[in-house]
Amino acid sequence: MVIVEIIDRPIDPFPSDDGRLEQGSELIFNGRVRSKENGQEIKELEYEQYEGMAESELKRIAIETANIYPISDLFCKHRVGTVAVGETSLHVVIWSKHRNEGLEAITFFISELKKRVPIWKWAILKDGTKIPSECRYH
Amino acid sequence: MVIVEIIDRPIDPFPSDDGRLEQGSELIFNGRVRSKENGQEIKELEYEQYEGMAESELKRIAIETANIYPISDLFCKHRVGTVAVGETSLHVVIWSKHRNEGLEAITFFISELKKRVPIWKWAILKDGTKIPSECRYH
Amino acid sequence: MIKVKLKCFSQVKYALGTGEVILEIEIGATTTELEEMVRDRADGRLDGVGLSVAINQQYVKGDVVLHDGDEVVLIPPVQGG
Amino acid sequence: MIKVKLKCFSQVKYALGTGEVILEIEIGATTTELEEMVRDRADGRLDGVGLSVAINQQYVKGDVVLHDGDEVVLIPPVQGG
Repeated sequence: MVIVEIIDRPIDPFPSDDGRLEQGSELIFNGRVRSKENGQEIKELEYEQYEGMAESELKRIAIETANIYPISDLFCKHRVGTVAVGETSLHVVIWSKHRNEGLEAITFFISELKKRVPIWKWAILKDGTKIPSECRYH
Repeated sequence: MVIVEIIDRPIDPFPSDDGRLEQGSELIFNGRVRSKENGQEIKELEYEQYEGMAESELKRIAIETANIYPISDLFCKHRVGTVAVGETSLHVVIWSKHRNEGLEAITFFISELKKRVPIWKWAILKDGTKIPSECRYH
Repeated sequence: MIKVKLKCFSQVKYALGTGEVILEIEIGATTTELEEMVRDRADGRLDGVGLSVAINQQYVKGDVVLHDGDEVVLIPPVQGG
Repeated sequence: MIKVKLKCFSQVKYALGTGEVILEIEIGATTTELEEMVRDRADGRLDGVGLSVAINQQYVKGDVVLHDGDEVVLIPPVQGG
């Protein structure tokens, strides 16, 4: 099963589950905001999404991943809006029979997400300035 | 930092942490008991350890992993004794700046653990029989 | 002439100073022409920024003819995760 | 003669029917000789089971001379995780 959500509040992780009979591997990734963005100290990040397409593209990648790798479930939450340093912006859970396919699947999924999902970071600097991350002409 | 523990009760996961400034990647693996062991339906598993060496070897591998890969922290709990189907027997958390080094480190760590840490599985079958996992002459 | 809705994100939004603009373009105009128009407006501020294109919430490749009422996004390098 | 403590786990425990046994061996006896002795006792039940060796809680490689009081484990394929 595939679940993807884009949400604008702190991420509540998907619940753990001791009741599964066949999935020997539960793999969880939390991507968190670091205090520096392109070498600059930030106050927080603001994630901007292309509403609609961000979620549909995320879902498409999740389904692709589940088709390529023999996993049971892929759950994902991506946060948008303002995210404080240290907080989770991306939460991914993959359940599979064995760990190897889970590790390969999570690697592929996040890598594709970072290539294709129309979400962008705006750095909020210490002085309050807001600029697109990696913007060169600031 | 490296923390490893071998414990004989249900695993309490290491707490999550929204207060880190530099680690953008938190990777968590829960290895769980499946209902079949070598094709046989089981009631539960019993993990047997070589007390002392199991923990020291686990620690050695954790330190090796942290020396090879640029990660910040590796935390691990391995359960011994009776573990019900669905429950976690191995819990690993790796904090790193970026996810790639975390994924590589967790892959290496678990793979070495499975080669070297003197812990063994006994299958408790539905009828109560207890045999070493993969024992051929039962 | 036809009208398309250009939605702007990240560096495109920053360069144009707007999140959304309705553009009048010639019948038969393509995504490549739209991108040129937008780069002109940005006046150098999008130099070196690669742009993918989505029409009506789907990525498209190559040079695609636009239609009246299309929602178009010139997508700068994405940064999710 | 010297005495070593053989601790038994998994298939070795199952084959020998004991978790621990004190063995009297010749002075200068090695891990290879101990392994042969154990395989004899197991009477075929350890055939095909590879055994690593640990002395005093450390893996050792090759043929190592045992000393009085050593704790020895013949380690069948481990199954942690």
